[in-house]
Amino acid sequence: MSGMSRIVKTMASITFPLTMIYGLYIIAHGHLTSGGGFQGGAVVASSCALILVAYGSVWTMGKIKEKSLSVFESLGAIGFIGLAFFGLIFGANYFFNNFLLKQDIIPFFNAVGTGASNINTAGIIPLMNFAVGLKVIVGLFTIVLVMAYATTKLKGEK
Amino acid sequence: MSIEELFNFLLDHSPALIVAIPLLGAFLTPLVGKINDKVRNAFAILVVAFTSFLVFLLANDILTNNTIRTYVFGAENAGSPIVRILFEVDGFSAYMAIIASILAIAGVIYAWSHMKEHTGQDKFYTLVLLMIAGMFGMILTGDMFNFFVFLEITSIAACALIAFYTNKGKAVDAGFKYIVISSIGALFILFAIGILYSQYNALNMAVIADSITFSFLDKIALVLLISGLAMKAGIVPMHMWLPDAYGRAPASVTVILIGATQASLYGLFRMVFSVYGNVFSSIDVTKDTVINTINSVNSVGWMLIILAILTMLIGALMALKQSNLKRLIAFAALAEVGYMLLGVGVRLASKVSQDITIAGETTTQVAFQGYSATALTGSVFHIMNDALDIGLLFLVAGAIYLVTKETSLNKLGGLARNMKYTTVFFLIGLFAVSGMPPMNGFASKLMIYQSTFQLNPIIAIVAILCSILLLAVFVKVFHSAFLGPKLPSLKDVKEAPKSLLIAMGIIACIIIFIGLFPNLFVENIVTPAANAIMDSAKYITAVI
Amino acid sequence: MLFNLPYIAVVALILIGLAAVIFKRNLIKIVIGITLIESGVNLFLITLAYRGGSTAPIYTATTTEETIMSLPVPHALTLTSIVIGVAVLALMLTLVVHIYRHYGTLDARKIGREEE
Amino acid sequence: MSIRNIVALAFFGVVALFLIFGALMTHPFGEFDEDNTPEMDQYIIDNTQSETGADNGVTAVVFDYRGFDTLGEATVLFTAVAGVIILFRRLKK
Repeated sequence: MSGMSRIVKTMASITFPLTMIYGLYIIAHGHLTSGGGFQGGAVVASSCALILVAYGSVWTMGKIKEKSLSVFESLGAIGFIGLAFFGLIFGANYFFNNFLLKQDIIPFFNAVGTGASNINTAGIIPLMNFAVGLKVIVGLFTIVLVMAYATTKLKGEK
Repeated sequence: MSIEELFNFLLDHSPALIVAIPLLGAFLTPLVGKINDKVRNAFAILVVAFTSFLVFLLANDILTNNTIRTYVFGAENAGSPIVRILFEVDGFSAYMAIIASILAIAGVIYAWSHMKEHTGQDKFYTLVLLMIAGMFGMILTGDMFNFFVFLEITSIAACALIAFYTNKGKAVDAGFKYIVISSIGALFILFAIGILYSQYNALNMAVIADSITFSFLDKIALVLLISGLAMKAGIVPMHMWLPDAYGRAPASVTVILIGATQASLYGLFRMVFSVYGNVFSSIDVTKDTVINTINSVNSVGWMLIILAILTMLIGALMALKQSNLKRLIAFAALAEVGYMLLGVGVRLASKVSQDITIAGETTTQVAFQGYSATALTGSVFHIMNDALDIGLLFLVAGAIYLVTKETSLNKLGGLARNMKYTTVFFLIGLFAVSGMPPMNGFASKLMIYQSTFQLNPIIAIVAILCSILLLAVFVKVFHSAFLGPKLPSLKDVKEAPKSLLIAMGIIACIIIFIGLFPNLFVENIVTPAANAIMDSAKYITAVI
Repeated sequence: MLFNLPYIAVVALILIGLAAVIFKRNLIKIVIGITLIESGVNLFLITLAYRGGSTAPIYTATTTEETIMSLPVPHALTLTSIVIGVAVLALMLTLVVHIYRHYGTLDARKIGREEE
Repeated sequence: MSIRNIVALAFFGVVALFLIFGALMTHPFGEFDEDNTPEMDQYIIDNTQSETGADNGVTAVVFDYRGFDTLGEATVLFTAVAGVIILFRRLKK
């Protein structure tokens, strides 16, 4: 897929940051409002896919390789399962334990929500939202990028 | 922390760790792969070996003490209506986990040399580890929806691995068939889970089993569950993916794929005997559902028997006319699935209600015929035998393909001269799969024949006939591939690489061990597993 | 039976999808059929969440004692099921691309029939 | 009409019958009576704030009560990415 016209490219560059911020907002407020890591990640990934469509897969592949994307995805997944493993060591010693909640040693996300939209609540849930968000952004974008690039007819190819 | 404390810690958390460690390994593999190929292969083997160690720790505890272990994710207890996901490991789960771990470790060791020439090995090992994790998840979980999620992990990873040889059209076609059938099966299962959730507002297997009333919606859910899992296990009307997938996948994947298929079969056992245990395995007359449903239990049993007979016949007959070695073994594998299903069918078909007069008072009694326990035990035992025998044969076929680049039987011959160890392993697999007396396959098939004969002699005769057919098929293969004059095109054939021999050796040793001491094995491992699956009340009370 | 209309819609979606999978020969149509079945199942799960007059299960400043909330578990199940659906779809389309490259056709009757 | 079509039609008909009966017999849309109270979900709604600290009940289920499902779900996506990459790999080194 080669790139589209200049108008599309310009509009995509303008829309890209807006969509991305919206998606990141959904990820960050996953434990307070509707949404979460998956939903926000899908929004951000769609903004990345917009860039891919506007500029073409060859250009995008030149900017970012799927190998480095794959590393990011692994990092997101390791962050998620790592948080689950931490539950074994801290807190009540159970896999997937919400060990950050209701303690005073680490002053992050330790409060209990009261419906007042306090972002500093819910223990490991916001952190897991971020890990899953990273994973979903990179994962969906990688799928779209690899499929687009592999089905592109390069120059000199039949 | 002393050694003993560490062991206890590992044992307490082993149900979670058995799934989590392969997952973590899979996530780390792309990063480890950046270092070096050998480091990555060793890392994968290490992860699987540690998981197997945990499995044996857990299985040892459960099978010797005959207990059920539960593990709740996230908190000490699951809450008063059970809201959290919990893993419930009984004897049967532990038994299946042992099988899965043997197959997994053989497959990963085998892949070291078998996959050497190919690109994309980082992702290959990632997917293999994911498939192993999914298999263990299916086996250990005690939650319906969690079962579905792991089923999907297994089938997606398996699909990508079946189509690994993307330069061959048939491999891609096999992968597509597999993903279509398995995703439709999985969606059936999900729909059934939705029906059960709408009725009982629960997702935990034990909770659903406790409150099941066998209403009309429950029957629909049962049919959907059985058909979905039968699709995934390759039982006859939906068997066409199985020979293709087994035959086209790399041999190291096929071994693990056998484990995945049997995990689906495990799901079938679990749904029928535990989730619907109040209907199918309870003999408690005070539960008024039991008496009324004996007819439907028997008809489900006969339905499964018919499917099993068809599976065996089609598998054995189709194996006769194959000229491709791997496809031939795949059809034999299909036939073996039939034997396992036959035991379940016989168990259900033999449930009776009888009026007994004791001291002038007539009471109604619900019971299973005495032979049905033998049938189920044989069926459970056969799961392990089939996994080992068919796995070994596939590994041999993969080794032959690796050194000769030939799959067609017409182009093979005289391999026994150059591939001595492989020949021995093939002979072991041949005798085992066709149920010859000194090997493990004989013991389990004998149990199935005995019990089936008491239910209906004709079925038993058909089953024996299929077994003889399989023997004939494999003797033909042995003759044409290993004996005879050396073909000129195969002059430079060497023995298979060491890692392949090690993997085949592990499985062959276990086969011979079971064949030599079947009673020891049946008493200590198989009988506790079969008793666990038959005792649905214990499964329920372990949670509630 | 008007009150069960959502379930009728679910069954209609599933049956349309199943018909496409069973009777169509084009691989892309089979893929679409599976996606339809999946949408039907997702719709079924999410209809189970509804309670008459309920709001989303989120505590806000306006939540009072009397607020009825819809059931949260089916939401989570549907979310999981949707993500799984995306994964399956991606893999199926990848395989369809490969099949088209090998055989030059998407007709299910013409693929996988060559001699080796 | 070939045998395959007849079998397919029969299969389709059976599934259709089952599903339609299932749809007609599910509890009425949005109504819960005494024998059909959603205990598990009510427990989650009542305790999401005190047990997990999250205001959003769905997120509490997704990441806390049924967190292991979400791990599986993330793994499914990871698997799909790995699968797509492995199927579109370069075949020659």
